[in-house]
Amino acid sequence: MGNRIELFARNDEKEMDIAWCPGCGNFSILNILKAALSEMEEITPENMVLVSGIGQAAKIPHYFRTNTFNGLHGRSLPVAQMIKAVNPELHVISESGEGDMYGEGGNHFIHAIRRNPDITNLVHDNMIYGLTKGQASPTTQKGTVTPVQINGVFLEQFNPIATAITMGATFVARASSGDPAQTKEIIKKAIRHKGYALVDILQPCVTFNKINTYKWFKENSYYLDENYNSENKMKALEIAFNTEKLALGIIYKNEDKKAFHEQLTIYKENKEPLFKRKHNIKELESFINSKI
Amino acid sequence: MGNRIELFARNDEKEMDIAWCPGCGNFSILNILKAALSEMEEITPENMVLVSGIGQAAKIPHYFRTNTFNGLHGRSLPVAQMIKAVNPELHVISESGEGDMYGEGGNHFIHAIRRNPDITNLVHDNMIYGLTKGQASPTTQKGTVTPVQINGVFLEQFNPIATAITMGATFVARASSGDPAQTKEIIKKAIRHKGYALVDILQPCVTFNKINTYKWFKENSYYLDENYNSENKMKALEIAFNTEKLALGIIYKNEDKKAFHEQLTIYKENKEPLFKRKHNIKELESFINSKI
Amino acid sequence: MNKNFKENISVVLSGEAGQGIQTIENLLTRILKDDGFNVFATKEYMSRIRGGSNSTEIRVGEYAVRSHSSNIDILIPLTKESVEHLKDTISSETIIIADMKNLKIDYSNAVDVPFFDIAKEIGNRIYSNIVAAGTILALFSTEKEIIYSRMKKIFAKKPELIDKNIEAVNRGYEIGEKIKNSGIIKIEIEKNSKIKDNILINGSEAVALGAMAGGCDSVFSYPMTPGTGVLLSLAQYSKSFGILVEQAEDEIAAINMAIGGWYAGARSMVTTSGGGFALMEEGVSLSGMIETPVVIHIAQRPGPATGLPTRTAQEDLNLALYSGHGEFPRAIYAPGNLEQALKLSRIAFETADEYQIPVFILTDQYFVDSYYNIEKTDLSEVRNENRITETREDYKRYILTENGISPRGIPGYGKGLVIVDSDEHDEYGHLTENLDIRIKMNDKRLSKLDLLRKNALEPEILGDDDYKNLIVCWGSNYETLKESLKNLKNTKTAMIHFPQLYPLNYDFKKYFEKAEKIISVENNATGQFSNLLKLELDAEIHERILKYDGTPFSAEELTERIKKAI
Amino acid sequence: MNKNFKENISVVLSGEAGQGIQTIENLLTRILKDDGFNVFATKEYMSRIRGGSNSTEIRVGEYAVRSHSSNIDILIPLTKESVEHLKDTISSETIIIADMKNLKIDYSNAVDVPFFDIAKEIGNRIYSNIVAAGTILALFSTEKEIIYSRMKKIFAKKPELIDKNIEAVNRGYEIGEKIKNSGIIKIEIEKNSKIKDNILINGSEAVALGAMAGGCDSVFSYPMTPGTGVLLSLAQYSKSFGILVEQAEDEIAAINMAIGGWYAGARSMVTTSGGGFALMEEGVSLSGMIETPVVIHIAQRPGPATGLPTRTAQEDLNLALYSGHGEFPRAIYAPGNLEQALKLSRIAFETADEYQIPVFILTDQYFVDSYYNIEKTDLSEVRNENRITETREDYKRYILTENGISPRGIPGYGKGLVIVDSDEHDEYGHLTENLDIRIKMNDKRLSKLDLLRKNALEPEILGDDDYKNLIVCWGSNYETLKESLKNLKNTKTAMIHFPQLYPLNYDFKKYFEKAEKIISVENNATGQFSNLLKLELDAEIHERILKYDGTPFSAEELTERIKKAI
Ligand SMILES: Cc1ncc(C[n+]2csc(CCOP(=O)(O)OP(=O)(O)O)c2C)c(N)n1
Ligand SMILES: Cc1ncc(C[n+]2csc(CCOP(=O)(O)OP(=O)(O)O)c2C)c(N)n1
Ligand code: SF4
Ligand code: SF4
Ligand SMILES: [Mg+2]
Ligand SMILES: [Mg+2]
Repeated sequence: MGNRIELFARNDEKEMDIAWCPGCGNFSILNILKAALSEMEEITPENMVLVSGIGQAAKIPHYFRTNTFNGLHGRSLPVAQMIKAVNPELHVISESGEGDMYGEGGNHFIHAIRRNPDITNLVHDNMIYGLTKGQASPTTQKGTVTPVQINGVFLEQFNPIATAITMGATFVARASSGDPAQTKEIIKKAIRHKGYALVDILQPCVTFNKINTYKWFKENSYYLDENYNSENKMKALEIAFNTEKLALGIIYKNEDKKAFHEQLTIYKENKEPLFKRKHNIKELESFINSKI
Repeated sequence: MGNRIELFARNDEKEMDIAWCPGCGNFSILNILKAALSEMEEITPENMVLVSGIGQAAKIPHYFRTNTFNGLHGRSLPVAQMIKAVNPELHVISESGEGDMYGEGGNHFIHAIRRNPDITNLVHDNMIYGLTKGQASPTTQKGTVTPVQINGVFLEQFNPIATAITMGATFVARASSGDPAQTKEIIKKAIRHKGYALVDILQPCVTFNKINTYKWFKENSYYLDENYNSENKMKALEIAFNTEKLALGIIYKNEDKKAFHEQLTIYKENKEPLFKRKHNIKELESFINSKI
Repeated sequence: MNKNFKENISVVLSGEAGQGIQTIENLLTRILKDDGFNVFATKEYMSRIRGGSNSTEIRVGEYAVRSHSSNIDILIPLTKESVEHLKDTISSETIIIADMKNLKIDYSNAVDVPFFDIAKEIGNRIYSNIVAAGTILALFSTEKEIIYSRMKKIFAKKPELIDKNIEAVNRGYEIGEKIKNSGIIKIEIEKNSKIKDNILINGSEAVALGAMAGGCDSVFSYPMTPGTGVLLSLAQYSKSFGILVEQAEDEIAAINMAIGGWYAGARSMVTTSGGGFALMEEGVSLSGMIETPVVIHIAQRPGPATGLPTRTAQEDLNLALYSGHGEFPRAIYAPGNLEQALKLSRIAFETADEYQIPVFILTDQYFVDSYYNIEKTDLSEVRNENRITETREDYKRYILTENGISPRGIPGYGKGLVIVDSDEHDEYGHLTENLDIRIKMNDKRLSKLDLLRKNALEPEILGDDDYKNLIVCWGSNYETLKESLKNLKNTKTAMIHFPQLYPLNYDFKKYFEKAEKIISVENNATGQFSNLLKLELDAEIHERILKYDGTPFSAEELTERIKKAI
Repeated sequence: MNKNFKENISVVLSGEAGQGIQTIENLLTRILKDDGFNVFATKEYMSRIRGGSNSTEIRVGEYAVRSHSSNIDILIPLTKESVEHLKDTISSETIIIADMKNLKIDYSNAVDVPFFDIAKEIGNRIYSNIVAAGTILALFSTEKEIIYSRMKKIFAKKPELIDKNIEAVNRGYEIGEKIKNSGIIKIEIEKNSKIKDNILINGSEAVALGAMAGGCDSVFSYPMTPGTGVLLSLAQYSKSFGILVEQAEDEIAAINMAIGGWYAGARSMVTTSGGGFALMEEGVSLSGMIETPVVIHIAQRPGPATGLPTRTAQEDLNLALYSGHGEFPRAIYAPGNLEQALKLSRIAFETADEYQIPVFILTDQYFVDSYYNIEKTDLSEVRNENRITETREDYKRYILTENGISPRGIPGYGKGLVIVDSDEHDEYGHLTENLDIRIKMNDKRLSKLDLLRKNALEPEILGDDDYKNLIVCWGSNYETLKESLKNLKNTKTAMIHFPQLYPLNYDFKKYFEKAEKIISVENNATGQFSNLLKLELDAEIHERILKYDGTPFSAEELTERIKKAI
């Protein structure tokens, strides 16, 4: 198994010039994801796609060896959903920063969940816009002063966990880049979940977020109890709304819902991905010519 | 008071050619809103603005006598928020269909709430796209067959009430176009609320929605108890998640939060709307010339 | 007021939204076609679901009639307001057949038929439209069997309605026969039995079916008039053909979904109108950058902003042409008739696939909502080609090649990895800030334009080979201009129609160099295509015939304006 | 290798993101300006927060130096990689002053200064940049008092840092004096004491301050490099001036907020880059339709899609020009230097207000990130005009007038009601489907273009009055071309720069008619402005000098390319 981690390493990994700041939480998430995937025999670089938007977090696919769709800021979810829908044989991970996913991409976030696509949504939540140099993101804490929010943020902090549960998400978790072991397990479960899975990953931005540091995250989070029943929606919401102490782990789960592609009629009789299907031109011709 | 209703009637009301189908719930909402406003002495056609998007519901300002901003599909909230922000003396109502507000406008919906602007958001929720002839909207019930969703809708129904509460809305209500008396009172309270107020108004579309009819709405809704405590968020959410029976009334309320414009530094010392302020060009000149 | 109609006739039905104008449009065109007539139907309607004034124009001819006429031979109004609404097009020659008493219409050239009373006798006022249809069919001497058999097909899903409707048609037919026998209206248009085997579709259907011939297997769209027609058609056809039809939460999602679809091996399209497309522009640029194809159908309507949502225009050529930030190639097709729509929508997919670029199909409300009969289609030449490549281990998505096209792999097909990036990237697809590579990649992308240009579809020239006057048009004005040209009977005049608007082959200059006077015809206020011709082919347009009131040109109107311009 | 610098010198500092290159840029330019030198600074950086290779070029001159030079006189690298990164611009003439040992650089023309060791002696490696600054200042013979007084200002908010930094500067200064005395580098550029009173700002600041002079009281924006600079500047100035600064959830919200702001009487702008702007196009069309002004600043960068986020380009002229569906007028300004930015941003607001249209300010990364000294500004002529009207009872927002402009009321000011509608509308602003009104309203809106055209800002012509060769440019190429023209010393050659790109007065044709050879200079691959000149003024551009690798032209490079082209 140990060897499989190499699978996900770029050939030129040594020369690879990573654009992240030393000490950034993104490094840890990169390693955790590689480790998680290396422990999942069913996944290979060839049968998965890493879809991202734009931002510091969204650069992650470039430090990976796998199929990559590094698209537009805020737009990874529409892309990821339909990659899965047209080829359900692929494992699809949509990964970006919280600004990308909940800010610019907010409308896709809420409506993607309603579809319950069988994709994994990893969000590097550093509570700041990193790449554009430190403006407030939807999850920035109240009071944070930035070069734009010069008197401090006063907008209500966006709550991704509560929002996802409210939208009907079937797997909602929070993890921390500071804890590779447990985060890896959470990510593995998220990937194996049949349906939409959100993992909001707390990630320190050592350059622009001087409030939510490694220490802060450590002091302000806790793991859910082993016996915690993640199937109780109202309980999960209550936990989600507690922003004094951030719960880590799988906060909500629902295994009873069909995934988007499972509901599509194109797969009722034929399980093949669309690219393998031949169009029957003769049949189409008769169809057109029957429109008399 | 009775006379004030005339205030909000267009001079050419008689000749006015209303584009709605006979029997449509929109008529009732139009009348209710006029009645509500006529009972609020502080409001005149001149000191209020009705902002709408595009759709059947969004045509409402044209049947009204007041300041009107009939903008783009899905974009009434950004407009409404900033009208209020640059001139807090105006009463601002943002009104449209649920497709407009929760579909195309979904990202504005969630982020506007985070600002808590002092505007009233009225949503005509007919659970269908009316103007474009009957496709599914975010609130369309599962199973509904439409010309696009030919095998029936299977996406999770969007829950505006629960979403608004989750986002931190300070006034969240549901009303019914079928009950003018109570809906009028709810709308009045929403308008008087200092902060963001959502009223999701159940509205039958007699042409395209054959499921959620007048009768269906009547049978599937109930009023909250007189003693209901609307300040308990978790309780409110529980009620919101009950989609078997739709609760009517003020489901959640929080009076403790400042409105967006009240937090702006531009109004710290000077309460005047922006348009009344003179720019001090001399001061600006010295400021520029101090950048040595 | 006795009138004889020989070559063709135009019958207009008008009323409110909700009065079933569309039902009779459907009924009459199909039955008349079954009976061997060439038919054409176009509607104009208001942006509302009920009320207002809408109308359907049905033209019936011995020869193909394929364009809007401003001449009404027979008008059947179902409301008084709709007569008012059409007042500018009613001439002294127009015969009105109406329930004069009930509608309280006062008009000299009228045939009074109590449609509403008859309908009420049958059981409901709503049958009045069917009664009227019966009347018209009698005037055309269409046999009852033909009528019944088509009606049975149309009402197949609602068999409980058939009896009353047949009764209504019969009652109308009786009256029509009386009118015919009285000699007031005499229709002597030749029938052609071959026409009954023609197919009868509208522009939306033609675009959808053409797309399917191009392999379209998925459509992502947010509803917007008049672009929705294609979505509805594909949804309907998806029953028989495996098509993934998904309504997106907004237009931005739609185009990103389609690009995601293509990336993973599907052939996807979006369909919308100008305002919805305006939201897709960042996505167009993405397609350009990552060289992942996408097909975009824009059905134009008058703007700016919401404009006139149910009317027609050709105002969004520039929007498509210059959409998306940065510089990258694209192709734009604009069908002139249904045959072209079938063909160009297919070609759009092929071009998108071959060149790995965004490709546009530009139509308009008039085009997508117009029906007429066309010959059966022949797809035997269509190759079911899919240019995706099975990747090898060291696959480079953006390998530099001579013509700028790199073999396109998809994830999960082959041993390689498919890496695409919206940032500037190297041959593998990885982000780079190496400025030399930037230049190479930008050149690579733009160089595809040369090939596209070389292979641009030829414009079609009609009329005098030895022309002095050349009239240029694009899109739906094709058939109208063709009819005008016939009316004009002016030698030394030809028309040129461009099925592909961009890019153009520089060779096409020759068509303009020959002309002494060049006149353009466009449904917009600024002459967008005329400007493009200047840029692309140095063509100097001497006169621009423009119309931007939301309605299409009629052949008559265009004839007059051309006469003035020549 | 002894070198004497007379008129001007270029000093380049390079290193990783995070090494404080920007701090020395700020320090050096300000101190040298205080000392009476003309200064110019421009940076190029990678799309990352730390690491990589960035550089700042500082030019110092007796006369104004205002453009990028590809010539490095002195290079001070703080990493080895950054020398590699700049290898193409390092010439045999370049002197490198560096900590050769620590950086392990091997270069003949080098002066070895142990910056890092000194910094460590002071207490931290991070002081090395300040030590280097001290060395440079000594070469310019800048008096210590001038240095200290500026440093105190810069570190005013962090007084605890001042001592160490002054120590660092002093240590560097000592070494600089030694170098100077050794005669290796001798700088003999004249100082001018008047320059110390000049203001020193960059393009972002100039756009922001100009906007404020135009009455800008609110800005709505979603961050996007390089458009964010204007947002940050306005946020910073909002402390002293009442400006509403709101970060929107996305670009669509931003432009709708700005339009909402204008509707209610504020003067709002948005600032973004191409990709963000692509999302605003529906909003632009809304502004055009409801005749509610909006000011849009686009700082261009290379596309398509994400492209090269921190580099420069002029690729989005077409995007702005043809943005939005439907047809409506707009104006586009593109400042050529900081003085123009101050002026044109103000005029953008005035034009938006007067014509009630969307107005663009087009800049680019190179422009917004470049600093230089300019004379103090004089706003005494600026009228604080607000053209909003106090409405009367029967106020008609879209009353038809001769020039197409209807007096603009706002809600809550006057007795009337202000009704605006994105649908086609009547004079009151109410939705209509009356096609006659449609034509009138479309004509009304488009007719404003005539007036805009008539009042278009004159282009600026520099060089030989009696020119045969005319070189056209726009935006930030102004100063570069000006310097090239000087280098060129070619008579019969002139340059023309357009501060307003659209619309153009047809009179401007005269400038082109006179020329025998017309050459254009643009930072894009297709010549977007050249095409516009063909459309607007029938100008035939004979040769296009284009650059699209993400970096600006240098004066030297441009000179060479012009020489070849003439
Ligand atoms: C349409 C568009 N708008 C804005 C941007 C600029 N932009 C790039 S990344 C980013 C925010 C990044 O924040 P986040 O998603 O939290 O990622 P992080 O950098 O913090 O990892 C923004 C605003 C863009 N690339 N595209
Ligand atoms: C950008 C854009 N996309 C799509 C449309 C087309 N459109 C107009 S109204 C509408 C939906 C209306 O539904 P809803 O908001 O629920 O209002 P209703 O008609 O049901 O009252 C749509 C999709 C548009 N006008 N603009
Ligand atoms: S800016 Fe913040 S998020 Fe980005 S790499 Fe640096 S530390 Fe990480
Ligand atoms: S379509 Fe539906 S919502 Fe629209 S007016 Fe008719 S009944 Fe009302
Ligand atoms: Mg972030
Ligand atoms: Mg609706």
